[in-house]
Amino acid sequence: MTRFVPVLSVIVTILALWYAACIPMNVKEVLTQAERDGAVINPEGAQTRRDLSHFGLVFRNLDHLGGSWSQDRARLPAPHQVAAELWQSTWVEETTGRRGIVKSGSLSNRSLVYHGMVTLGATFVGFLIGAGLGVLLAVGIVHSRTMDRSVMPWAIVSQTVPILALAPMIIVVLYSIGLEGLMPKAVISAYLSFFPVVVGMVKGLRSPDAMQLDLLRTYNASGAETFWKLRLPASVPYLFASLKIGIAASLVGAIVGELPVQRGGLGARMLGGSYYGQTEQIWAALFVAAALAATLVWFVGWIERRTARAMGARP
Amino acid sequence: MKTVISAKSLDLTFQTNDGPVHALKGVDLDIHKGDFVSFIGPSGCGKTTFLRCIAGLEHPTGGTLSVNGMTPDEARRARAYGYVFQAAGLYPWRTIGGNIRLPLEIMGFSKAEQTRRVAETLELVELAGFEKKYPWQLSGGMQQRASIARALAFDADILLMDEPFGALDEIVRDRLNEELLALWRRTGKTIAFVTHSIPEAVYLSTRIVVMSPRPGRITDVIDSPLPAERPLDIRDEKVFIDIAHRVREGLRGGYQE
Amino acid sequence: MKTVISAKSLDLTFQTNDGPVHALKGVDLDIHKGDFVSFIGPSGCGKTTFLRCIAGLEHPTGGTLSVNGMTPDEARRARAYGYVFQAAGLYPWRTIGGNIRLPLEIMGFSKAEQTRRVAETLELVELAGFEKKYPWQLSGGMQQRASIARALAFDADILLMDEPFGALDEIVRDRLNEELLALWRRTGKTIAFVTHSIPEAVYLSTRIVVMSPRPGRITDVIDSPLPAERPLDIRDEKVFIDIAHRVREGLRGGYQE
Amino acid sequence: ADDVTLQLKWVTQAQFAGYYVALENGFYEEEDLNVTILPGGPDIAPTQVIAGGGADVTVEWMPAALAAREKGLPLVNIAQPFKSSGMMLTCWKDAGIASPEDLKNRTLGVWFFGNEFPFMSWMSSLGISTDGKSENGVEVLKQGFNVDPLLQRQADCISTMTYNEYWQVIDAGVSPDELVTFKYEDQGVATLEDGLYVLEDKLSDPEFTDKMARFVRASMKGWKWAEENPEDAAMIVLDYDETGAQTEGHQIRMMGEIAKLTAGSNGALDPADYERTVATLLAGGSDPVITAAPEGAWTHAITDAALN
Amino acid sequence: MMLVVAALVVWAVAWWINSRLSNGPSGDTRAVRMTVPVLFGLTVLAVWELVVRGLQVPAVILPPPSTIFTTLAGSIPILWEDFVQTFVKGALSGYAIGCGAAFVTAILADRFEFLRQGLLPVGNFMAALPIVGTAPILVMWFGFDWQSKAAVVVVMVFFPVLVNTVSGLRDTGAMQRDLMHTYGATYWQTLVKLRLPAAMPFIFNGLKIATTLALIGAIVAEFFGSPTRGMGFRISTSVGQLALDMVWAEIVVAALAGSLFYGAVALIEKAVTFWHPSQRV
Ligand SMILES: Nc1ncnc2c1ncn2[C@@H]1O[C@H](COP(=O)(O)OP(=O)(O)OP(=O)(O)O)[C@@H](O)[C@H]1O
Ligand SMILES: Nc1ncnc2c1ncn2[C@@H]1O[C@H](COP(=O)(O)OP(=O)(O)OP(=O)(O)O)[C@@H](O)[C@H]1O
Ligand SMILES: Cc1ncc(C[n+]2csc(CCO)c2C)c(N)n1
Ligand SMILES: [Mg+2]
Ligand SMILES: [Mg+2]
Repeated sequence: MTRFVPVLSVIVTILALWYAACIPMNVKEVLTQAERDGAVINPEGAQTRRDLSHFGLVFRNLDHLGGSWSQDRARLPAPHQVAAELWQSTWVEETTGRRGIVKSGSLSNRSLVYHGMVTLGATFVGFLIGAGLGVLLAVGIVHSRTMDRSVMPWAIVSQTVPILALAPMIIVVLYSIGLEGLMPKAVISAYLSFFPVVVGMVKGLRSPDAMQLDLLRTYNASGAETFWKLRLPASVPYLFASLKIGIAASLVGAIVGELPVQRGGLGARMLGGSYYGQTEQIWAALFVAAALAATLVWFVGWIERRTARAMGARP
Repeated sequence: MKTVISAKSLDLTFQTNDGPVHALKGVDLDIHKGDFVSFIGPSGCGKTTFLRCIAGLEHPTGGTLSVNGMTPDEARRARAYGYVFQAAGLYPWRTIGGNIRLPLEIMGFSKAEQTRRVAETLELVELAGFEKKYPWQLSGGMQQRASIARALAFDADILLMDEPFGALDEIVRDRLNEELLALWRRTGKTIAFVTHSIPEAVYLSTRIVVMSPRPGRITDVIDSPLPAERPLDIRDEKVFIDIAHRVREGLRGGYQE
Repeated sequence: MKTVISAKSLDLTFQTNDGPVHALKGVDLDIHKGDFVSFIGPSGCGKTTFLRCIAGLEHPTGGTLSVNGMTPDEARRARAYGYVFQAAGLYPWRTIGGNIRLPLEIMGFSKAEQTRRVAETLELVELAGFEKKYPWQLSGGMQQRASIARALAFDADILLMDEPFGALDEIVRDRLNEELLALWRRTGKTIAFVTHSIPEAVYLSTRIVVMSPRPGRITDVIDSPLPAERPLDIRDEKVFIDIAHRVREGLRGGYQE
Repeated sequence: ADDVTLQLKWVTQAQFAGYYVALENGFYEEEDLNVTILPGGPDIAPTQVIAGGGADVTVEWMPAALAAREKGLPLVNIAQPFKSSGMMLTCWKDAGIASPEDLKNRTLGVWFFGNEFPFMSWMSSLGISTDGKSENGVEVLKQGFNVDPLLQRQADCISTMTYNEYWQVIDAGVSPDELVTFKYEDQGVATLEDGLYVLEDKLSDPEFTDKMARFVRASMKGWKWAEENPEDAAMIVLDYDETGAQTEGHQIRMMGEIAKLTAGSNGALDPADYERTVATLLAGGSDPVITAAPEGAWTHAITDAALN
Repeated sequence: MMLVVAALVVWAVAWWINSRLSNGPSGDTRAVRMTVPVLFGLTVLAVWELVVRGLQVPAVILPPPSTIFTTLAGSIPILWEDFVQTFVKGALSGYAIGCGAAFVTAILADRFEFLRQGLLPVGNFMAALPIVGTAPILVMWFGFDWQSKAAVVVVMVFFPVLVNTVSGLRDTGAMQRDLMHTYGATYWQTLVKLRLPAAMPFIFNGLKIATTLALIGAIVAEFFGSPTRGMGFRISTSVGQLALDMVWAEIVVAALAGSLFYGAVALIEKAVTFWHPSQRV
């Protein structure tokens, strides 16, 4: 609660800056529109204004800036335009839209609720695959020197491959083995999330100190017992820290996977917005994505707290 | 008296980047059944290393070492001893009871037997009622007692203790020393105990082994004339102070060479 | 004799989630110039808190406290004292010399003066030649000496030391105790020293302050009849043992209440 | 029923109305076909999908298909529902552009990803280099997915389709007389657009050719239905659009424009159009799209079977 | 089929050699530490080559490594031009600006408690933004050339570096801060002499994460509009032309550049945080 005031002030400041920024950002289109409507703009003609500075134009035409916050295809839509779009494409669309859940019984493909669910599905599947793979790989790396030596460096290199740029190709390759729909997105999502999990889990499985390991040796415990009774529980905090990074990465992967295949999801929505110059739509989808990411991370954190409590951690 | 641990000209050399480190050199020592032997010596003189050799956690590079007539590794596999480390080192995700149960699970005791032994050892270290608590809910001294309970639970004849009370304050330490002595008298276990504190060594032991470093070796072995029954006040008595003096001289000798 | 530190019915209460903690309650104490005062008491009795109050790192909630006739905060800003913490706490990215130079840089000594003082204090703590080494290249004892040198470098009249030798082994501790005493005799500084060890307190101090917890208060102040010149062997003498006994009784009293 | 997977060149929109109409109205079902339509999107190469076996038949532009053929992927045109090209270059009039000659020393937005071939051919036929602004050259931008570069004047001209991007410019408040357009058809460099392509080796399988014949027949029935009922066709497309990004007005208008391009095609490829496309592509100057006239890049076998 | 079997055999043999090497007596020497991953990489390439040829995977789906290397060697000038455009102009400049801005912001947030309490939650929320979504917007704002790529990189690297730096600056022990307090040190003295050095391991953690993000960001941004050069442009255009060998050649360059970039930052880290236990083995 003590954070409330600072957070609020920062948000208010950002909003104020945002409104202010709309004016120079949109000035050229606003003036062109005003000119089409008959106003006299200084200097005349969009072509002559092309290379002039935005601020210069603002100060020369202070009387004609009325449209700055209500442009149709704004370079930077005003906050309330984005808010209106958010409201429109969630509540209003679902309650009153022709395809909304109220009229059609299923979520509307024009609503961010629907697209959020689509993305979420791919995120979850990708995350499960990625995290599972990450954990398995980590177990292998911790238990086999050969794997540690040979796989670990390449796991790092794998992250420098611009997978996001390859998404369309990967999708096509997966088509060729009969995977389409959710799976290609999930694969990209898994690729992005496995690495943080491997790194965190390797760290975690190696976190027991020599003394804790020696203790089990004095009991003559087997490798499996050491794993289940010591390494695994000790790795839990590390695991959750990396799962949080991993699930956020999964979401990015799912969204990227949705860009090339225009079949729904927040990624498709963002691209659709870009395709038709509807910047509010991009911004609205972006905010939903960020909120989704925050929720997912919070959710993992919630499970973490539950697990920690079950494992007797200090509250 | 039966010899439980027997070391003959034991050597141990670590190969490090800066060349070999002679952690132990020509160590000869016999520990008999029911002995309470303390090891004292400056940092790095090989006390821990010697204990780890006995426990089969480190392998000597020369000489012979037998535990109950077996090699240390065989003894480890036969679960011949309990080991108490300097820090309590309880697993934070297990309750006190769960921590004590850990070796029992690994050694395959039955569920009923586990429960019985946990209750019993908790009683022994005066922690009955704390079974369901987590380590952080206990004070440092109580945690240390729990870690001793963990080493006692499977009732090995030998207890190896590496500075178990190093992290505690003097008063708590005094209390635990008293309790450890009582336990030892009651159970007749053989105990090898590493410490940095001269009064602690003198107060607890039937024999005090003074070591010196570079290379780690035994410089003095002092048999204590103190009776088995030792109130804490014994530390202000002449005989106690004399032994302490001798230990201190031995230690200083080790440093000056 | 001039009173350097003067506490009158000092109170300090921490507000915590579990309610208030009375770390200090009604503490009265005068420390004179050239005194070597040790504070001893069970864990949590407020020793550290008292030292921190003197250093202006903690603010009393009641009573008055003056250092050199100023408030502790003014004294801190006048750089009236050097503080030595329990752990050496050297900055790992600075060499030993660089660590000792740190307070000098902050207090704006000239480059030449810095160099002179670093060399001088290194000499004083017998670390000459280690100026260019990094902390991890030194043993624990050497690090602790470097941290003392750091507190000495700017030559404050008062030294506040919070269990500076807590982490060291007995022998090294003995040596550092001897050296600290010699330094104190040579410089005539006023020293406030927190420890857990009864022999250490008795060996070093002109006065021993015994404290007890919940709420933290002074239960006994013992003036030491020992001479300023104290060989280590003095610890085996009757008068030493008597004082130690009195301290131990005082401590035990604090626990039992 | 026989399974057929169709890969589209771009997202679900009225450009592909014929196929969606055939699906929705059961024309495919009547032919005992079970058709799956995979929408495309930015950076999905239909040729790559079909090469990997992810689709049986794909909608592709002929330049890209012929280029793929030269790369060793033997695509064959089995039907050509689009008779004319809808591609054009849209420019600002106030930038001083009136004729193709005025393009020199300008910045032009071009679609890449296999769609740049007609543009490159055109430039080389005009003798304009594409290596940067100069007396006799243009600066080429890889244009994104929208018309912003023109609206914000980052480019003087951009590529548009008569049925889509052009109208987005208009919808942004620009009046048609602020713009100058160069249709590739009018410049004599038009290349064939949306045709149906399959892999050559599959055509030796009579079962497959029969399936394709039925597919083409049903698809053309869909196209003709769409031409006659543009509004209903647009609504069908809207129903299949999973992204919810398309709007009614835009799709109805697009259907109207598309109808102009499909008019005059019964589905069979006109060899004259094919020859003209090849000639345009071969004229690509120093860096031609294809280096030799392809052999067997089209067949009438399917349309003959379908239309008789 | 023979080739596929050969691939399996190669894999098994190489794995056997690697386990012998790394578990053998000289398993800890520098030479073995280098050899094992290299051998593993070569094995992967060999298996790839054999499987692609054995199963006759079309070259427009996955070309064999041999083809990729031929193309790579034959297209050095193009690859270099693309590398300069995307990496040097886009990624590096964006990286420098983004990390610099994050650093300054972190200091400000650290200086003013109010700012930190307000900025960090909002910052965490912003960091959760899938930055790829901002690429079309930034291309619209900053034009088609490298500036917009740099802008995407700035946005991508800003938050990881900010969050790491802020937590690094707060990581000093209470005792170390008390020490400075007893010297009566000013805020800036404490910052320069204690908190910045102590924060270095954290800061470098952020800087290392940012290296991979920078390259990816610059490449992805090119998908939303670019001049006719750049690694992202080439990848996308080459896929369209089914020139998969070129695509893979660019990927090799990207991985190489990314790894070297990461390695360079790691080297600087080693030099700057030489004192940290993690660097002392
Ligand atoms: N694994 C190891 N590798 C190399 N040297 C080692 C290893 N373990 C211990 N040593 C060295 O062996 C010597 C003896 O170490 P040991 O831990 O037995 O000393 P100690 O008497 O227990 O000291 P302390 O009182 O500080 O615990 C030391 O010099 C130490 O540095
Ligand atoms: N910042 C704080 N907030 C709340 N309580 C505190 C704080 N600092 C100390 N205390 C409490 O004040 C009491 C005195 O603490 P202090 O550290 O002075 O004890 P001490 O005598 O130095 O103990 P030790 O010997 O363990 O160092 C303890 O009960 C402690 O828990
Ligand atoms: C990345 C990419 N950019 C442009 C096109 C060109 N294109 C081909 S068909 C079509 C639909 C017209 O509205 C468009 C835009 C593409 N296929 N992929
Ligand atoms: Mg030891
Ligand atoms: Mg304290």
